[in-house]
Amino acid sequence: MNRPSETVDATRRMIVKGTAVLALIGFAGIRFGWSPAFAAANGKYPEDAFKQKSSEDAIKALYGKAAEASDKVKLDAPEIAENGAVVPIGVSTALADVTSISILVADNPNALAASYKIPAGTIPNVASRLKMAKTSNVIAVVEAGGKLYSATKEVKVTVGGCGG
Amino acid sequence: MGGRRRGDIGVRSAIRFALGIVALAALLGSASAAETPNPAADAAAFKKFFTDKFPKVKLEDFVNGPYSMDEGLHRQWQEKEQFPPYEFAVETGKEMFSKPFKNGKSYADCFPNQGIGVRQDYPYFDTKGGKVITLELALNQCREANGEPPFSYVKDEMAALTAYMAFTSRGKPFDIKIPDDPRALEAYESGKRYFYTRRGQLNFSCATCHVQSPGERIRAEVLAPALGILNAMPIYRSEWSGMGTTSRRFTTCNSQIRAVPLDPQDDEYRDLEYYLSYVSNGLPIAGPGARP
Amino acid sequence: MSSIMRPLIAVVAVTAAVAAASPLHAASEADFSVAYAAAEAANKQAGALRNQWTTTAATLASAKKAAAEGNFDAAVAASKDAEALAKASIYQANEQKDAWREMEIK
Amino acid sequence: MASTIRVRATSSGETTEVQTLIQHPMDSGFVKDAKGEVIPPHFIQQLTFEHDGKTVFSADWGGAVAKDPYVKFAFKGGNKGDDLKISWVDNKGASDSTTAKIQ
Repeated sequence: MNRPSETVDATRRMIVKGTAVLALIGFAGIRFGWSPAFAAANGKYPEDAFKQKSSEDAIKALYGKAAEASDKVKLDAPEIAENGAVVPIGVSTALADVTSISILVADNPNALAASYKIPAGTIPNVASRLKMAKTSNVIAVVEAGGKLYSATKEVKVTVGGCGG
Repeated sequence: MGGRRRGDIGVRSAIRFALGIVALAALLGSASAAETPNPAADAAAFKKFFTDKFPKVKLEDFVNGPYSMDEGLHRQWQEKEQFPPYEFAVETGKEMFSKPFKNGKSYADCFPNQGIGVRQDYPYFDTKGGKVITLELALNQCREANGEPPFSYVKDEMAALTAYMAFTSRGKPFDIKIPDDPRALEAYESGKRYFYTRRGQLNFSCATCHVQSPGERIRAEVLAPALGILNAMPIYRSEWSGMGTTSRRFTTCNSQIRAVPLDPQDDEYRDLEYYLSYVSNGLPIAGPGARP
Repeated sequence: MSSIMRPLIAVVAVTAAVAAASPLHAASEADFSVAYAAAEAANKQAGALRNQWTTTAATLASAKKAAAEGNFDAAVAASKDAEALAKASIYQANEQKDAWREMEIK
Repeated sequence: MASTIRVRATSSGETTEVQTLIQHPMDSGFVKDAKGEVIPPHFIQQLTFEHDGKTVFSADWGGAVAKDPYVKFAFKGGNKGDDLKISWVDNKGASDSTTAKIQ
């Protein structure tokens, strides 16, 4: 099968095809049953709270009540996460009698990411590094004097690089 | 034989030549190719280009790559540096480095100064063998010379060893030498050529991103300047959730622009590392580093 | 957004809509093997210039897959795509032999 | 095998600041590997810090905590040379613990 004589234009022609899809590891929505871990010495692992999808349900499962927004809760989170795999989050508060601090990522497959117990004498200021599936609101909840206070901030998350 | 027209017409009308962007005017100085290569002048021009482009960034801070280009990223980096994720690699590397081979020798016997605080001298040009020796190649040569199997150039063992060796050189300025040997000059030029050559279907060169657009974003990432870009190697990338050597970075960069990567320690990659390290002479070693 | 995005947008905008023109008659396996061989040869030449593209390899693979499924029209079309990609990567390598100096920091 | 827990605990007289980095994959159960198979959940669920026989801090973690997890907090009290016991248990029942000296 001969082809029209190769002119310079012919060789310059090129096909751009998005065949090389960035091998972004997909976040399947499958949720696996958590194998029940035995309760650690200091209170049972809030299994149910970690299984909830939405932040509201997770907060209710964890504390049995809803939180109200308060500027007394300081949530330190980046505007654009350098990478969804390592997002530094800091929570601190001036509130008195703090007994617990929790951090939720609203649009993660399961909203509750971490929950910390703050015994008397421990300063209510925690820093940790979380994973975020995509751009989402991060919610910090502080339990103080039996009431729940919260702060929310959106953190943008996307892949890096030029697409591969 | 009249070939069937249908495929060709479809192909021709549907294709536009993306390489047309080659006509994109060269942004930088015209290519008056000074024939005799002058590495020292190149290095001076290289530093001047970036310090002019980023007057507020101190010369030694270019080694922090994207973290010197963006305040938000800088804060996230400061947080990570309090207890960096590459901590485990340095400890593993230290253990491996001191564990003798089966023949009783160890890496310390292969390197000047027992391999402590020497990373800034790599890569060097081996006048006997007539080629560039990178730290990773030297480590595998040492293993093979002592009857041990070589490590993969992109996997964790090599990253752990180079992480420890880089750690022992932190703060020491890059000190890459080009001996008076035409082959060394050729290796340097080959590395420079590779750095500026457009490749892959995206038709980018290293310079397209790291000279034309450092500080700008490609989606979530901020591009690092080419000056000092290897000073923090090996790096723990959040993207990889793990360590990576210079070879791993070169090969993944190639695939991202849809160019088929060469072998991890291919001559051109080693020459590229030689060129990039030479033009960053004087900037401090900051490895191992954390990166997005 | 900036100079970096222009080539990226230009490249992404140029999408090959391979016309699924109604074939005069279906391509045969012979047509496929000829087209595929031409594409492979071009890609080997690009390999000699150490300038292959990942998309050429991917397109060759999809050509083979289509052929294996007996869909020789798609297989021939994909082979032609692959050949064009390989030829472009050859062109790029030759063109860059001198063009690389355009961006050299002086 | 060296402990998976790295600790830096420094006392400034009235308060002790504690930073911990733990070597653990923290697989969430939502990520696929290169072959497309889902990597099963494998993450630390509870982490406890004890000083002077008293729990000074404890964490309940889910799969969304980053790999090689890090946490920083501070508590009133604790002097140079005191012991600080750190222990964790993960969803597979594996565990590790270490005792560090407050600097």
